Amino acid sequence: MNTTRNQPSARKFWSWFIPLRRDIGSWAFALNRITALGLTLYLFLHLGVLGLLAQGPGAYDDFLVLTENPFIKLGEWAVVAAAILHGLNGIRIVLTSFGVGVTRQKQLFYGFMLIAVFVILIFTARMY
Amino acid sequence: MTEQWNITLRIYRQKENEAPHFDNFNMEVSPDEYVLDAVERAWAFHDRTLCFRHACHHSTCGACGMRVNGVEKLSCITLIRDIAHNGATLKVEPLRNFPVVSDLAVDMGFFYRKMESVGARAVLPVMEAEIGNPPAQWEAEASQYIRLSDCIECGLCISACPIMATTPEYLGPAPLAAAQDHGIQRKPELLSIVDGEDGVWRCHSAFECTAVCPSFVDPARRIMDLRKQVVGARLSKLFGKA
Amino acid sequence: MSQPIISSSASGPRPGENTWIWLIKIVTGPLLVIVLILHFIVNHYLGSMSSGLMTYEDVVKYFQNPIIPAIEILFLITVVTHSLIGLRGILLDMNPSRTTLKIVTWLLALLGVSSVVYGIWLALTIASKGS
Amino acid sequence: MSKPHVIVIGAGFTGVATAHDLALRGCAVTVVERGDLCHGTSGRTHGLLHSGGRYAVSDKESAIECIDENLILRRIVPQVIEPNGGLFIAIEEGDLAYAEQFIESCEECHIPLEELKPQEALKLEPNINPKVLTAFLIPDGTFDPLRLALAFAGTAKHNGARFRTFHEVQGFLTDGQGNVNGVKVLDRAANKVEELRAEVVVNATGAWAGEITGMAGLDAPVKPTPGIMVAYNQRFVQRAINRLNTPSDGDIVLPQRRMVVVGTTSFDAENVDYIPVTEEQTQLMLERGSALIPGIRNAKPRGIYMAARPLVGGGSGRSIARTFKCYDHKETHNLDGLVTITGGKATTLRAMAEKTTDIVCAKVGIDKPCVTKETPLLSYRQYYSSPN
Repeated sequence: MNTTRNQPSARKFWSWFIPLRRDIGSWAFALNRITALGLTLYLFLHLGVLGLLAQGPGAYDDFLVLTENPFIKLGEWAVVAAAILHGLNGIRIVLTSFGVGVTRQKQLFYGFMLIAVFVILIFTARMY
Repeated sequence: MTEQWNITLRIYRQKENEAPHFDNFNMEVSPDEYVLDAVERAWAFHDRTLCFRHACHHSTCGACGMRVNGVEKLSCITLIRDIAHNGATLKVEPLRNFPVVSDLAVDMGFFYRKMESVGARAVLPVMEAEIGNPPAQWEAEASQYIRLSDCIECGLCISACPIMATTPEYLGPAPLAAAQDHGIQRKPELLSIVDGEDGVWRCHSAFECTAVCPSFVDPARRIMDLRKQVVGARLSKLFGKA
Repeated sequence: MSQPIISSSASGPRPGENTWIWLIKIVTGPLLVIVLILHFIVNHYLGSMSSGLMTYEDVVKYFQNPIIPAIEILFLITVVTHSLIGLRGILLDMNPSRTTLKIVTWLLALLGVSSVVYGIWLALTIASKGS
Repeated sequence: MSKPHVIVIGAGFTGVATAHDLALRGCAVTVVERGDLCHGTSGRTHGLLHSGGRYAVSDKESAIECIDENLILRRIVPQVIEPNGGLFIAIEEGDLAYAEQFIESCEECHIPLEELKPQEALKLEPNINPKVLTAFLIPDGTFDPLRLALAFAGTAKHNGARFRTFHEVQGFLTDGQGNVNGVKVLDRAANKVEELRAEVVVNATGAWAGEITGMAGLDAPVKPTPGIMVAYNQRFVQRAINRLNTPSDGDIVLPQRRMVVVGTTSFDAENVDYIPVTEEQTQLMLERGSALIPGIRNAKPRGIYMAARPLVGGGSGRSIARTFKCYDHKETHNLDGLVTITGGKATTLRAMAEKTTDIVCAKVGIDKPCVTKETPLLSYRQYYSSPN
């Protein structure tokens, strides 16, 4: 009997990343993880950048000029979007983890995603 | 004569010494037949070395779990009409996360041992099968479906769960649901089994198990309820009311 | 009766996760949402620049009221705790060995503590810049 | 003296029960099965733990056997049985005529019986046909087919039996004087042919018994008689509901987990490997099922399948009970080393195994009595816990 193939293994760690043909729950799970990784990366970048404040006005204000660069702006937009998506999905997880709406988790997800898109649009309008 | 469809069964094949490959079986089926009937005909008339597991043919034994077009299905109750059309191809693969014995037959050993480790109840006489301590707010009409003694140990949730794919240590949806059916109050020894890295805290709410469960067990809801029980137990232990 | 085998690891359940780690993550989550909204309104809405960002003077002036550094530090502690516990959960899915997990946990804790200390130092230096 | 090696062909109910009894009495057992457990008829039974009521009038001998075995199975493997009882209900005047002889026969076969007035029956089972005229409560039960086999197989494995699933017998090995002393098997999982030697080979392949004895140039008195069963997606009743009349098509509805299963028909079939489901028989089950339980009319089928019963036809051979036939080919065809067991019902699997093991033990010189009546079986999951 061949017992190695098809077995669980850490190599399959990335299996959560491509929820092809899976249900909406897996997409929410993948979305939650991607946004989480992005936000954590941003968190430490953000802390690094704020360090410039300690060096006095020059360094920090020069950096602010950078934020006009369209790529940085797009990056910031992505961070805002990620925060909104992750936050709302996180609330869905908290609710379902305490049994609230656990039988209607799909509707919860759609509802929150609708709100997320709406808020992101406001921010996009605000930023551009 | 009933309506006839021509479909192609694209079945995962793997013998001990050969590399896995797919074989195509062109079958003439009636859309009101089940996927398992088509697989059994492929064995009976086309290729006698095709290995697959089946027994009851009416979703009470849990032997015939397979992945059909990438989604976990109980092949004995999956109507061809529901998942295919005339001329379609059905890709049939064994369940994920189980060692493959050969072709579509997998070794369910480690899963049954996990069910045994939480003392999952098998078949239950109706008189004794009070609904395992359901949380208060389950709606009445749904509760008549939610009876864990319906868990037929088919392994679909184990195959569908994204976390199960990363480690064989994780208890998995069905065993956790079985632990919830007992309840921590009634079987306190379960607390140490489920409250750990391989227990309830490993579930990341993908809800795939409930999506594929053919017996209305709703393991995801039960894992969430089990979490509350574990938190309750830990808090009461902390404040000494245990 | 047959001998129940709990999990294939003979040492019984592995203590990688427990109720408290999960509770902290679950509590800091919603807390974060509230504090994040506050942070957004204050830092990225009321700033003097056209895009709403705050210049150096804005930040220093804003930090004069001692409540602000306190909120920002609280926010930092919550977000660092939440994100690092979450990151550890993701790393856990790579099924690390016990020793690797212990090292990872300590590294993450170190990263967390040092970020918070750095944050506190930063907030205080900014606040001192104003006096 | 090392343990005598016995090969059992077939891991259906009879095969696993025989393996269990052989292992208990000190034989080294290898079960050879071309599929997995319950690959053939055993899996596709509707799961009735017979009380014998159905056969009390027409076949007292097998009725007595059923009630005895029913009570034994409840003792030795309770974990796979729902001992919810059963009802024989009369719906039309014609059924009442049958009641008289039904009561007599049940008493004769010591099958406990209790007549209920219609309201009492409807109180117990509100979903049965409201036009019920009278009802009899009898000790029917239901079992989970695969897990019943797993319980026997797991206990046998625990006692040393080895299971070779996905091994298909292709022929017998003989010792030159025409006596069988082993089998040639194709390991389907590895695509390799192997030869297994043994003192005795037991052919426990039910409806396929003829196919296996054919490999030794003999025929077997088994007449495969398939029947249809239809499962519906609601559990209307908690007990087995039988039609109070002479046995006929579609005269039983059984609860199985969250469903009811309506059975069955019987017709002849040649190729037993695959029996197609026919529309007429499905329709017949719907009519007969809804006569007993009207709610079935608007329930959805959840599984429709055929199972080939191994009914024993005429033919030679010492028949223990008309229901199943177990004989040593040495006596019937002067061919040593092969014992065939076929026929019978799921409920009588332990008794069939006892008779078969008695014959095998006589051949290999073991005179231990059968103890399976009092030996409780281990958890069915034991099959997956022990290594071999």
